[in-house]
Formats: sequence, structure tokens, C-alpha cells
Amino acid sequence: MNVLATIDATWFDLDKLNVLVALVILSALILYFIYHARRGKALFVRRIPGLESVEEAIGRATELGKPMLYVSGIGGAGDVATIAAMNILGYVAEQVAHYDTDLLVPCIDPVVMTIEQELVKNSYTRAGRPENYKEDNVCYLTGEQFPYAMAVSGMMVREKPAANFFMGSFAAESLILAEAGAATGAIQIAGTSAEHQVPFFIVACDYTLIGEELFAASAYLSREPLLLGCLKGQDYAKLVIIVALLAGIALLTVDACLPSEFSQWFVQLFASAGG
Amino acid sequence: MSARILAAIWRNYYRQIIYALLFGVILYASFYRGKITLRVSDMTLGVFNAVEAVPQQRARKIRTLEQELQTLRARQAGSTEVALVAAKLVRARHHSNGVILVSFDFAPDVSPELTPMAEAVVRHAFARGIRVVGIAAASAQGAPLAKTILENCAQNPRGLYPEQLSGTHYVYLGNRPDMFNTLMQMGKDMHATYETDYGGRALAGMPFMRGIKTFHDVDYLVVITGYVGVPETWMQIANTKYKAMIGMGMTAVSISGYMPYLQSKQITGLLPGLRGAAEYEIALGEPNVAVRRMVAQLFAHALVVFFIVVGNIEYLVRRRYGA
Amino acid sequence: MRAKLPMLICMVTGALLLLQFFVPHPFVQDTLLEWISNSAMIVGVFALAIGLASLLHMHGNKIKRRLPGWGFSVITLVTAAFVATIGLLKPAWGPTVAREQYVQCEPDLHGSIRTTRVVRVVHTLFGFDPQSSTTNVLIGAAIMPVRANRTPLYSWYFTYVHSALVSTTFCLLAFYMLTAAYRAMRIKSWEAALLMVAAVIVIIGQVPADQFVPLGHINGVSTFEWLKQLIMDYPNSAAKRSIIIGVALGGLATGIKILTGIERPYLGGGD
Amino acid sequence: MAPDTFMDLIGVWLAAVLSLCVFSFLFRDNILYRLTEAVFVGGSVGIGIVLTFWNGFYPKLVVPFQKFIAAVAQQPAQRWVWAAYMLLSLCLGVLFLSRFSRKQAWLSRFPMAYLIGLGTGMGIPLGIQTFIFEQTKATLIPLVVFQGELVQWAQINWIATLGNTSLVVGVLCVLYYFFFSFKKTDLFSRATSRLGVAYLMLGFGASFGYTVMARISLLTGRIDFLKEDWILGSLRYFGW
Repeated sequence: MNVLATIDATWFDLDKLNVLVALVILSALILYFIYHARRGKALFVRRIPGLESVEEAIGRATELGKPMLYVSGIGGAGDVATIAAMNILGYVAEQVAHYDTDLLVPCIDPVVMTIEQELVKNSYTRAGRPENYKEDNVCYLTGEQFPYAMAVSGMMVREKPAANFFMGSFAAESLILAEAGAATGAIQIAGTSAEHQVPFFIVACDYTLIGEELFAASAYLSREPLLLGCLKGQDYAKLVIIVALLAGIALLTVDACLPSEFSQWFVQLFASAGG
Repeated sequence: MSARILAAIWRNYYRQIIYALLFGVILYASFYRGKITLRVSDMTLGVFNAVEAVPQQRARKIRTLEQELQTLRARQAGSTEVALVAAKLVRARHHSNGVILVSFDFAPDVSPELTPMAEAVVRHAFARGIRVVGIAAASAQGAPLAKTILENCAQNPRGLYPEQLSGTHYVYLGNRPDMFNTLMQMGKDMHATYETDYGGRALAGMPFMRGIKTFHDVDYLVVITGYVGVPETWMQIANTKYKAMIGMGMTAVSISGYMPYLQSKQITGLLPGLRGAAEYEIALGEPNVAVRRMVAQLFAHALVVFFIVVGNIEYLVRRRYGA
Repeated sequence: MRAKLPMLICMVTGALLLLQFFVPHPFVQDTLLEWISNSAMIVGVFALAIGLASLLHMHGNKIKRRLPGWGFSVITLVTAAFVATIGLLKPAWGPTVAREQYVQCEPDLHGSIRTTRVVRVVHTLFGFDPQSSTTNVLIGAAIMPVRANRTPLYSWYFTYVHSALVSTTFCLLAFYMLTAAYRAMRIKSWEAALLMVAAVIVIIGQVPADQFVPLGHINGVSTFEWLKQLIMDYPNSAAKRSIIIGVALGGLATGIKILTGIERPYLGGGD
Repeated sequence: MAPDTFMDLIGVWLAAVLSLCVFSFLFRDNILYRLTEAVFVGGSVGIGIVLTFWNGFYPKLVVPFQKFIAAVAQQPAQRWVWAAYMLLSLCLGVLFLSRFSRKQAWLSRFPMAYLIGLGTGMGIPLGIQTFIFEQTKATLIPLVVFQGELVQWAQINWIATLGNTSLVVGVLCVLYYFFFSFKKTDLFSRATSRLGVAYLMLGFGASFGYTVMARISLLTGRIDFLKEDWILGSLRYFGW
């Protein structure tokens, strides 16, 4: 008995049980809907204005015969926002491949650059135009935030891209990029998971994907049932959180009116270990 | 005709015009010597008045100690307790105008916001003949910066006070690793904690430090910090454990979390960022960097609002009369 | 093999890292996590090599073909090489500046590390003294040798060129905010109008504007300051919170897709 | 950073001139800006190399291995595991170099898969804990707030009550706005989504306004540097 207790204490952190439970519930929901979607029922996805304009932007760039610029944020390859940005890049590259316009992808992380080179190349191949791919267009600039912002600003002024995409995770450089791009008169589409930077993109760009919309983008663009299923799972996970919120708020309001403190246990369900 | 040309210029060069205006406005503000009136808020006054009251408080402390010593001597002459109180009295009389301890707990990254505040407090103390002990409890990177601030105040009196000397009017101790334990030890014996000042001079031989041993020999503590968490440590040790009076200065961003301490009277005052510094300088009657920077802020904010309004008027006019 | 094995690697490492979160054992939480972060760093070093190769390739091409702006490519490469060289050199060989420096000393007798002042620097500008990679400093009352971390020239470059440029680039934001606000905060739609109203209230509430223009008071603070606090506390936190929750869910979904191999970014869209 | 020595003086002048070059970009792109950009980007690449070597590669790999080999016979089992792991990482890293070969480039997928696996595995539980849980917990607030101990109509703190209610409504509406897979055509849905957008816009406007002060501070600091350290500092250096 005693041994069991020590094993528990060293090999499983009971304070983090709530995280485990939430992880299991949420991922079960998401996985359930993904497998549900495999059966191929058509799934609905709501309009995302920022993404509908992607084609418009590509069209305009090819019309003008000017290049396009795709910035996938300053996150590393393990950052989910960067991965979402890569998904959109794949789609954009496939569309662009048909035309003779360049797609410039300056990178801040060498790993991200490696993946994106591969990605763009494969997209061009899939579109049947592998000869249009130029390796130097997907390049590494530097690993630091502000030099990177400065270099990309310079690139925008000199290459005069007709469309700029800023997707992924951003920090203070968001507005430097977006304003320098706006000054060149390009169509700008941004999307970021960094909630602090959304306002700057909103004021300086034509379309902005807010927060979670960035993650929904790959499903929206590809309409692949698997990804749409995942989106559905996400929605149900959100529903679970909303229900939990409603329940907790009702309990606490009753608490405040009685007054009592019996519903603190509910708040404690969301407590993080050690904090 | 000319209006049309102007409009065309504006449409093509509005960025450059706006940028030049902002640059000019801030440059102008940095030379601004005119008077501005700022209402000094209660938060700022809490710190200002506490520093202002230090000399009186020291006098009161000396009187209390004298009385205590007399009664003790009458009752139990020669005991260790008498010796202890006598030593306290000697220390208290050593700096008869009182001592404040200023902790410069910030690194260079937030220096534009906090340096003016630190300077205002130190200047205030110097102007009232109060001695200053400077430390950099939380940040090793901030230690050289704090030295510069203190020296700058001491060497540029601007007619407020004579030039102040290190080791006579103030002392700067620098940073020691492990903030929590450093503060705990300082509550018992600063000499043992620091051993030397920032320049490497031994504290033991320094006449200035004869008057200062623990937090009890300091009349007021000012903690200026940009780090979340540092105020808690100070509160825990200096206030809760050693009952020292504390005033604080913080960056505008982190201030809202510490308002409750003000309400619970754990700190006497709270300087909110650049604005607090400006108010402090106004209270001191010596407008300086902070006021200048605050003027710059005011101008710049007014400019932003102005251009938002202009943009809207432009938009409405265009919609009304076409392009 | 080409697709399955990377997938397996990703799934296994991901699952292990996911599980370690729940294991409080000190070996896992301290030692293993440090190993993992070191290992990621080591792998990353080679990624940097790829990045540098790409950089060389791009600029090299520009220089070879004399494309417009090839001179700037030369400058970029030369600066990179120069800074890397002075930074990688042992301190003894760098030209230096005779001045006070503050460095972290090696542990003294009591084992505590302290920041102390360097009072004498051995090297002079363009001096060469391979014997001493140390400089003499005053610790307490005794003069002791201290190891300087970098060549002084590198520190000089870092302070006066790199940091200065970082701060200047950063403060371009002040200018950009102004033009962005001018262009975008117009009452084109009700959304834009709301954005503008909130921004204007907060901008005015941030500064003591009421001392120049009479704006009235509520609860002892000026009206705009009070409104600002209200907006920051309620609508702003509400918006931020739900965005954060949404993003976390999106991230969770992406993470699960990667760990189950449904999404395979490391394949770069190929098989 | 007022100059004390000759090298400082050169440094301050360089810093000031480079800053002005960056500012010149605001007017239009020009050769000075391109020069500064080239120096800045090149320098940051160099600094990246230096930091990777001195802060990572050297202390984390080279030094520990030197120590390991120096006393290789007495190493405990744990150290051997460590050494094996680090060597494995080294090999994984070397696989990146396969990118230089056209045929074997696929080998670089291994280290990439490894790094992505690390990132996502680490991020999942942390995301639940620090984002979902913390934010949910912060939103668990009573809708009614009383000023004192008494529960009476007269004791209701109306501002806090309305504020809390609006906060809760806002969080729910914005969450609802982010539903992607439900058809939202009925009146209730549209109204809720609209309200969500309204909250988002108010929040973004406020964030924008709140940042103005910090950015202006940066600019003020920079202009002060030009004025105090560069011009006045140089004058002082020459004994004015």
C-alpha cells in the first residue's frame, strides 16, 4: 500500500490529473470527429472572409506580373502556428505554380526554411510545373526578429510584390512588416495566433485571420473531409468549455447570493499545479 | 487650384508628412522648457510626502530612543538592553537628517521609463539633506545603470543642493546574487551582507555606514522595479518581517496588479511609470526629463487622435462629394 | 520507409514529451528535460548550417551574376563573417578598449558569483597578448584575475551597432502606428467605428489630458481614464480570453493531428 | 552611453549615423538604408553563429564531452546514457546535411520530425494548462457582486455586476463567433456572432491604443540618445 503511494507520488503528478482528463476528453472529441469524417459525409464550414480573398490576391499578382511574398511568422518548426502557416503556404504555392509569377518566402528559422522549400517544390510538382520552382525564392535571411523585419521591409520596397501574406506567430515586428507592405500598395492578408498582434494586422492589412481562424484555414482551403472533421471536433470541444463556463458561473453566482463558498471546488478543477 | 495641388501632395506624401510631424513634435518636446501643470495624484504624493517627512521622522525617532534609554538606564543600568538601545541611538544620531534606501530593481530595457523616476526620488532626498543608500537588489544587469543614475544626480545638483559625495552623502552597494537571501540578511546586518560597496571599498571602515546596519536604521524604502514578483519579495521581507515603510515605482504596464497593496496600506505610495515620475518632478518643483518625456507623450497622443479625426473627416468628405 | 520512419520518430518523441508533463520524478523533470533541450539545440546547430548555406547560395548567386544590389550582398556576407570571427575568437586576441567593464567573475573563495568592476584591462587597442585571456579586477579589496567572455571588439559591435539598430528599428513602430491609425480608423463600417472609438478612448485615457482640456471626473479619476480602465477590464479581457482559448484549442487539434500522423509537415507535402 | 573613451566616441557616432539611416527609410528607400540593412542583417547572422557556438554548442556539448572523456572509466551508467543520447542527437543533426545531396535529401526528414515532435509534444499539455485552464478559471466569476457582506438589492455594486456580466457575455459570444462547422443562419446565431465581433473590435482598439504609449517611449528614448549622447556627449568629450 505504502509502495503504491510512493509510486504515485513520483511517477504521476496528481495535481495534474485535471490536465490529463481534459486532454483525454478534448482529444477524444477531436479524434472521434476525424474518424467520423472518414466516412465521407459532406461537412459544412462557415465563410472565412480572409481566406476567400487569397485567390483574389493571387489573381491580382499574376495579372500585374508581380511577385508574391509569404512570411510564415517568427515561430520555430515546432510551433503549431507555423505549421498552420505552412499548410496555407502549400495551398498558395499550388495556385501560384500555374503562373510565371514568383513566390518569395523569406524565413527566419532554418528548419522552417527546409520544410518550406520542400513544400513549395512539391506543390509546384503537383501542379505540373516543377520547372517554375526557384530554390532561392525560399531563403533564410537571419535568425533575429528586427533584422529580419528590416530585411523583409527592404524586400517589399524593392521587389514590389503585389500580394503579401503574413501568417503564423508574430511579435512586435508585425506592424513593421504590415505598414511597410501597405506603403507599397500591395494586397495584404494576415493571420496570427498571437492575440497581441491581431490589432496591428487589422489596421494595416486588407484581411486578417483572427486567432483560431488561422488553424481553420487549411481545412477551409482544402475541404478535405479529414480536416473538416477535425474542425467539427474543435467546435464540440469549444462547446464543452462553454458548458463548463456556464455551470461554473451559475454556481458562483448562487454562491455570491447566498453568500457561501461551496462552489470553490469547481474553480479548483481548473487550478494549475503549483500555482 | 492650389487646394487641389495640396490635396495631391497630401495623397502622395501623407506618410512622409506624418512621420516628419511626429519626429518634429518629439524633438520639440525634448527641448520644451515651458511650464506644464500636472495634477499630482495621491499615489505619487504617497511617496513624495513620505520622503519629505523623513527628517522629522528621524528627529522623532531620536527623541523616542533618548526617552527609552533614560527610562531603561533608570531601571536597569549596565544591562545589554541598555547597550543595544544606546547603539541604536548612536546610529540614529549619525545621520540626523535621516536615510532612505533606494533599490534600483530594473535592467536597461525599461530604463527610459524608470530612470527619470529614480532620479527624481534621489534628487528629492539630496535636496532635503537626506542620505541615500542605493542597491540593485533584483538585477545584476541593472547594477551599472544604477551607479550611473546615482552619480548623475550627485554630480549635477542644478542648484538644488551642493555636490554630493559618494561615501559621505550616499553610498552605492550594487547587486548580490540571490535576492531573497540578500534581503533577509540585510534585515540583520548590511555590513555582513555586502562587505564592500560597488567600488570595492570595505563598508567596515566607511564612516557613512557607521550609521546604518539594518532596515531599522533606514527611514524609508523606495523600490523602483519593472519586474513582476520583485515587489512581493520586498513586501514579504522588508514590510511584513522588518516593518519598514515602503514606497514603490513601477512601469505603467505592471502597475494595476499592485494597486491592492496601496489600498491595504502596505505601501505608502506607488509611482505609475513615466507619469508618476513627471508628477514627482512637479511636486518637487523641478520639472526635468520625465516632464519632458510626458510632454512628448501628450503631444504624440494628441497627434494620433488628431490624425484619426482628420482621417475620418477626409473619409466623410470623400463619401459625400465622391473621390 | 521514407514516410513511415519520420512519422514514427515524430510520434514517439511527441508522446514521450507529452507524458513527461505528468511525471514529477526529479530525473524526468530536471535531468531528462535538460538533456532533451540540449539535444534539440545540437540538432538545431546543423539546421543553422543549412540556413547559412541557403544564405550563401542566395547572395553568392547575386554576386556571381552581378544582379542589381550585388554589392549589398557582399557587405552582408563580409559583416557576417567579420562579426562571427571577432565573436568566436578568444578574448586574448581581440583589439580592446581601455575602460571599465562589468563582468561576472568566476566564483570566489566563498563560492558566490558576483558582478564586480574591472579596474584594469590588460589589452589596449589592437594590442596582442596571447598569454592572458584574463584581466585583472578588484574583488573586495584584492586584485584577482577574471576571464572576459568575449573580445571587447565584439562587445563594442554588439552595443554600438547591433543594439543601437535594434532599438531604432523597434521605434519605427511609433511612426507606423500613426499612419496605420490614420488610414484604418475610419468609420467605414460599424466594426471599424468600434475599433476607433475604443482606441481613441484608451489613447486619451493614457495621458493626463484632463489637465489641459476639461473632460470631467468620475470616481476621482478623469472620465477618459475611467472609461479606459473599463474597456481594458471588460471587453478587452473578454476578447483576449476567448481568442486565447480558441487558439489553444486550434493548437491542440493541430498537435493531435501531428502526433497521430494525420498531418505530416516534416514531409513537406510529399510522400 | 555618453562617450568616455575614443572607441566609445566612434561607437556613439556610428550608432547615431546608423539610426539616422534607418529613419531615412521612412522617407523612401535609399542607398544608406540598404547599406545599414546589409550590415544589420549580416551582423545578426554573425551574432547568431557566435551565440549558437558559445551559448550552446561549446558549453552544452564540447565541455561536457571533454569532462566525460577525461574520466571515462569512472562514469556512472547515467552518464553513459547521456553520452549515447547526445551522440544520437549529433547523428540526427548531421542528417540535416543530406539536404546538400539531391538524392538523399529525404534523410533530413528525420531531424525535422524529431524537432516537430518535441515542439508539439511539449506544447499540448502546456497549452491546456496555461491557456485553456487559466483563461477559463479567470472567467469563472459571479454575475452579481455585492459591496458588503449583506445580500440586498441596495448593496449591489452595479458597475462590477454589469462589468462581470458583460465580460461573461463577451467571452461566450466571441467563442461562439469562432464556431466554424455550424450553419449560423438563425437570428440568435447572427446576433451572437455580431456581438462577438463587436467585443473583438473593442478589444483590438483598446490594445492598439494601449500600445501607443510604449512605442512613443521608445521613440523618445531614441531621440534623447541622438540629442544627449551623440550631440551633447560629443561636445562634452571634446571639452565643451
